[in-house]
Amino acid sequence: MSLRANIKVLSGSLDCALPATGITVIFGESGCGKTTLLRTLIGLEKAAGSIFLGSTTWQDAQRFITPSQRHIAVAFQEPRLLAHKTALENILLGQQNTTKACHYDAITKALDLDRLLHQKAQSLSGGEQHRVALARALSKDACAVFLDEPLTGLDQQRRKAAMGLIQQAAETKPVLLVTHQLDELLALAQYLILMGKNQTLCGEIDALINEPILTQQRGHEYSILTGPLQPNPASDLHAIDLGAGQTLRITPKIHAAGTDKIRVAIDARDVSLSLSRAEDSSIMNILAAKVVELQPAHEGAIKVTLNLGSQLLRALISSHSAQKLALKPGLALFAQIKATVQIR
Amino acid sequence: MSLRANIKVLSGSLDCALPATGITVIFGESGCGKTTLLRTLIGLEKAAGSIFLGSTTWQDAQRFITPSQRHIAVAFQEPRLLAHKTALENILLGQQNTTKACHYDAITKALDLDRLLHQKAQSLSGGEQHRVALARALSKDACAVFLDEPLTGLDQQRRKAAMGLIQQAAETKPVLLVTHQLDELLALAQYLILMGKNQTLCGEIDALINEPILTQQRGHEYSILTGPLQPNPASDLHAIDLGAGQTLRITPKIHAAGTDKIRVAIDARDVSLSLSRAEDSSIMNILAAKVVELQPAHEGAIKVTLNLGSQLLRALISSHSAQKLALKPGLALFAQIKATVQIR
Amino acid sequence: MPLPAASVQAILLTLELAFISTLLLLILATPLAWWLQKSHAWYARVTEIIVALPLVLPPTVIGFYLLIAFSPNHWLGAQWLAITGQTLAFSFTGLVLGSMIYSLPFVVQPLQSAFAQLDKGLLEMAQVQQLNLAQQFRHIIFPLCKRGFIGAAVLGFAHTMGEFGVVLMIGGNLPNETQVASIAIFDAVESLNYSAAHQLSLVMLAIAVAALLTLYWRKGAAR
Amino acid sequence: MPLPAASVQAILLTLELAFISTLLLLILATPLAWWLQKSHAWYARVTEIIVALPLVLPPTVIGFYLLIAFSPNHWLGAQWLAITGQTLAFSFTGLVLGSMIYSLPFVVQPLQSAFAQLDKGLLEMAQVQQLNLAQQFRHIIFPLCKRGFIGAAVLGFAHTMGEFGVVLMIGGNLPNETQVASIAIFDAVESLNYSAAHQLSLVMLAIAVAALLTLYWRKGAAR
Amino acid sequence: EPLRIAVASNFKPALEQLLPAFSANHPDTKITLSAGASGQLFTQVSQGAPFDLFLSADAVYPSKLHAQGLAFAPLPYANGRLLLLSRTPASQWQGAVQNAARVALANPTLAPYGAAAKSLLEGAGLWRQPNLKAPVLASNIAQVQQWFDTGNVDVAFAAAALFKPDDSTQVFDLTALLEHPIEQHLVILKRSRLQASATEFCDYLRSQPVQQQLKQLGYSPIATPNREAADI
Ligand SMILES: Nc1ncnc2c1ncn2[C@@H]1O[C@H](COP(=O)(O)OP(=O)(O)OP(=O)(O)O)[C@@H](O)[C@H]1O
Ligand SMILES: Nc1ncnc2c1ncn2[C@@H]1O[C@H](COP(=O)(O)OP(=O)(O)OP(=O)(O)O)[C@@H](O)[C@H]1O
Ligand code: MOO
Ligand SMILES: [Mg+2]
Ligand SMILES: [Mg+2]
Repeated sequence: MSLRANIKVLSGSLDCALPATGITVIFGESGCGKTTLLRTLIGLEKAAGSIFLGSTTWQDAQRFITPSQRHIAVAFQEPRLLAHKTALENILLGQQNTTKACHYDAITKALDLDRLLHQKAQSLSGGEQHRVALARALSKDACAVFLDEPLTGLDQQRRKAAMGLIQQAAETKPVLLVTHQLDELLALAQYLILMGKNQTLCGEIDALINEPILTQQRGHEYSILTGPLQPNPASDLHAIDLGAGQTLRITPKIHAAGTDKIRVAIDARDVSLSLSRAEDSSIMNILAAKVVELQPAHEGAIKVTLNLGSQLLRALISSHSAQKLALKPGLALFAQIKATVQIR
Repeated sequence: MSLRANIKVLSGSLDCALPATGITVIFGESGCGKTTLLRTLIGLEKAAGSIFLGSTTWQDAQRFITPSQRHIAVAFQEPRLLAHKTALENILLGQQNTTKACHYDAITKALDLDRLLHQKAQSLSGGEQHRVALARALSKDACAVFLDEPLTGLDQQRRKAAMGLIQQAAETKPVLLVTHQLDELLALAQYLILMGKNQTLCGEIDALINEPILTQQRGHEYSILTGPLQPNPASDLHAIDLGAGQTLRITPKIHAAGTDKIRVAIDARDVSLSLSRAEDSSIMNILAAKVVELQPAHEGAIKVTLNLGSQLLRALISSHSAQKLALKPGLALFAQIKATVQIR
Repeated sequence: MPLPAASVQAILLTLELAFISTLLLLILATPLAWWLQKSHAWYARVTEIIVALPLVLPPTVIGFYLLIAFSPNHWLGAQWLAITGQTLAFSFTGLVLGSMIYSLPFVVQPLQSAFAQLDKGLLEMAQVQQLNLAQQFRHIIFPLCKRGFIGAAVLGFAHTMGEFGVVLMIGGNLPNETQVASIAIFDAVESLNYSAAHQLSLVMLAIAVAALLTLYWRKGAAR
Repeated sequence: MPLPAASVQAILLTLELAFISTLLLLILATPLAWWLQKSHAWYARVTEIIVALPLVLPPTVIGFYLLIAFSPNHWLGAQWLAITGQTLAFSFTGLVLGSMIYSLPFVVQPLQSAFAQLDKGLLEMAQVQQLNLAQQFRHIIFPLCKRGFIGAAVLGFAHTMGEFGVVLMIGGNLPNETQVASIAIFDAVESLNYSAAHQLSLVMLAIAVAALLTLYWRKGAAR
Repeated sequence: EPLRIAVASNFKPALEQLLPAFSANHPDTKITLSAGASGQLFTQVSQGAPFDLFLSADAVYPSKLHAQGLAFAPLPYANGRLLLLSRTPASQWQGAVQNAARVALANPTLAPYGAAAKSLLEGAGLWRQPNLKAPVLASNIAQVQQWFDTGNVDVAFAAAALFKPDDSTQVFDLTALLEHPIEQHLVILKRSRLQASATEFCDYLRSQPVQQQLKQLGYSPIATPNREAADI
């Protein structure tokens, strides 16, 4: 059941058809209208346009069904807990109404809430409150899940656990998530809604990864490499066939069962260039490449576009190094890839 | 005026003397008691012990002065704005009481609040509210500043601007800041208070950078290299003399006027090893080193400790690479440093 | 000195009247206050003014109009007489009706105040969690507006207990029927029976202190 | 038909009494309610009960004890007589005093409720921002508890306007001094002077509607 | 069902004295008393208050009820006595009124004792005189006594029935000065379902022994006791 919306938003209009499963990340600077968009989709805010989930009409010119009829789960930007109730009571709030039994224990365990389940919400710390609110949303039986900055105030370990849970939820239904963190975006997003000052873009992550809205924020670009996974039973290093005889070795984090193709994002800053293949280096991924284009980036840095045969790779190096290596279009060299992020 | 505290906290006791200027970062997992510690220092929570700011007693066995007598600025974990007042009224709240005029305009400009100054606080977005609360704290005339996760909900650009402002504030008075983000910690911290389950540690960042409380969170270690800065007027790449004839080239972000020594943190994952010096590579910092020790880290990774002559450097590489390069203690090789973070 | 039976009767009658009126009022006022708080319609505003009228009208005005409405010459009184064979004036039912009109705004007002202060975010959350109205009331509205409900009940009860003008006009001082404590005390004082007046007053005082102690003890425990 | 001068007097007197009492009560009740809400001392609890007593005591009990206290045989009455040369009973001052005692809990209660619901986080923030008490009141307590203050004023005013029992016992029906509207209407009704009763009641009704319209119109504008 | 008696405030204490003897002979008749100013009780009766018997402080209200068809013929049951009580000594009642800090009387529009006092004051030219302090009006004659007893007024027009003599009070009996004596009448109400009991009670009240007893209770007996009883 995919979510389709065609509605007015702050910066104009949004017309998108989100994937039926998987995570859609809504990204944009503070105050650009992310929460407002989420609230409109939920039905807490009215905006002209239409919204459908699968064959169900949430909103169109004639009809408007209330949030409670949309059968959704939401984690608001603030925790919105009932202060006088315990964490568990907050998590279970309203769950007796749904037909399915609530399986909250795996979720509370993963979010490290077990110790706190019987503590009153008002005595929880800020991060604990956010985790309870997230647990409430994730344990609710719902057709779609909306999470507004669900990982704020969490430390790295809890963040990872929460990301795992969100990915699990996204296996069976669409999940929309607002975040300001690029690492979260890369780790989770399959589909993006990018909200800028004058426009709102949406589409697969591959298509939008180097949109100015994103690159302005992080200051550099990403490349996305894709290819079938070739498992190596002898090691946890598996290979991705990038075509043109090149392979990329990664330790896959997500065992994308069923999908043979895997996608990897590479930060342009994590690519270094070398004229010869360094055989005695600890860098594992060294790929033959040809310079396609050189572009000045911010002060003292040069963006280099490389051709790996059948795919493109971007590198960001100092202009000092570019000079030293005498880079120019057509030059054959080797790209050393320091780090990769597997994306969906 | 340095802040000295000797108080009971959740995990035992804390005895620290914070620097008179500069930023102290309080770090620890969600629910470990960071907010409680901050509230105790502010005087909103009572705990046994004593607290002094310079020669002023904030709390000891006999005395206890109220938060309003402590003459401090605080940004709480939640924005705590007056919903019925405008952003500007919130920022100026109580400032007529202080002798100095309030110079808020530079701060609101940097935090991109100018457009919102006359908007009612209740209609601000989550991140906007946090920024207003931060502006209120930073524009208040105070002897010490306490910031509880001040950068939550901010996008990268605003985060950077806010960090600049916080560093400015720290030039004249002690700033205490709670964060869960390692990049913020590295960029800001001069002094650390690390709160664990069973103990609370405090000290200079160099001494604590590889404490388990920190490394558990990020999964890898840092090295800190230090040396006098040797400016290069011809380029924005300056050199740091690491001793033993080695130099590290960086683009200094913080022009540490007056301090000749500069400190740089290097993520162990950002160090790759090579047996020969790659002269034709875009990697700028290649240092001669000797393997001191090999230790298995998490699955498939090896932690390598290197001697650069007079300083130590840590690298985290795959065990696969370690095998390939036949690493063993005493081996001479080259460390390629991909990224550096200048710290205080 | 044991309390005379008449005094006991008067006190019990007063408590009964205040209890029944307050209970009925809470049942009536809760949805009313909710609707008044939520609705933006003009007729909600008109209703608000009608509900608030007893606030600003002296009880004798209310008593006067009730007396007219209760009289068999008027529709209400005539209907009542036809159905029950009794006049509404000078009956306990009449007093309950009068008390309810008299005390309605004292119950609606604190509830409306409490509802206005309710965190809208939590109600949105409740909607998303698919709580029905009863569950919203039980889990959110009631616990968060508890002080409002206590206030409404206390003020409603107190105002009914203290009701004197209306009772004097439509009650008729009938022992065990409409002679509530306030009237009985007035009567005792008027009959120069100062010891009875003192006694009744002291009993009312004791009941008051006991009631308040219970209330505050519970409130303290809940803190 | 022009209103007789006596009726005009009665109405003006009623409004004056309610206005003065409410004003004094608000000044008195605000710090009192604040203290009652904040303090955990046992004597705060005792005070709380004393303040709440008029809630549960019929006005006639209050009137009775006031009558005794006001008499020159007692300390208060004697002092007053010595100082002013007048008795407290049958004087406007006496009525104001009686009204204040009678209505005190109706003003304290909504304020205390409102203060209890006040966000503690904001008060902490105010402390840190070094707001003094007056500023805290002006910027935080008053705006956030506005509904409580309105409620307190409305209920206090209304309860004083509706005061009848106390006035009946300590008033003495003196035109222009203690003959308030509720008493005048009572007298008119009891002496079967229905047209006078109607007239007075209608004027009170009109004033009530006008007052409420003003109040709600302003509230609507503030929404 | 009790026999509900509406009784003028001045007669309530007396009636309470007389009740035990009646109850001893009529154990089945339970009696409840509702006291108030005569005018107030009259209003309540005409509005449908469920009284069986109305004991007024004058003859006017009962005859009005009779004329309206709400009651049977009125019967006298006592003659009231009006006193002037003064805490400060005075040779004449007018002087006491003139020197008073506060004078109390019952509300003339509701209470016959108040009306009687008012007529005396008017006769003496003392009613609403600008140089005199306005008299305070009690809602019934009992409240006058109470105000006097508590010391809140120093001069009061009171009912003899309610006054207990003491040394510090100077008393003027004004009954003889009244143009219209206070003839207190009662009526049995036609709505009553206990007319037999009510009649029995009337007979008892108007009986010779009771009338003699009334002398000690502050009243003068009626002229022709218990003759018209059969007419009811
Ligand atoms: N009133 C209370 N009663 C019981 N436990 C409390 C109370 N207040 C705080 N705690 C507990 O104390 C611990 C520390 O809370 P604190 O708010 O200081 O955490 P924190 O380190 O700031 O966490 P976070 O990063 O989530 O904000 C938490 O586990 C919290 O549940
Ligand atoms: N009631 C309102 N009146 C006026 N402006 C409003 C109102 N509500 C929201 N806004 C403005 O709309 C913009 C979008 O708000 P929204 O909460 O959607 O932002 P956001 O993208 O979620 O930001 P953040 O990342 O800070 O949470 C903000 O600039 C906000 O000030
Ligand atoms: O007994 Mo009366 O009717 O108060 O004068
Ligand atoms: Mg938002
Ligand atoms: Mg915290």
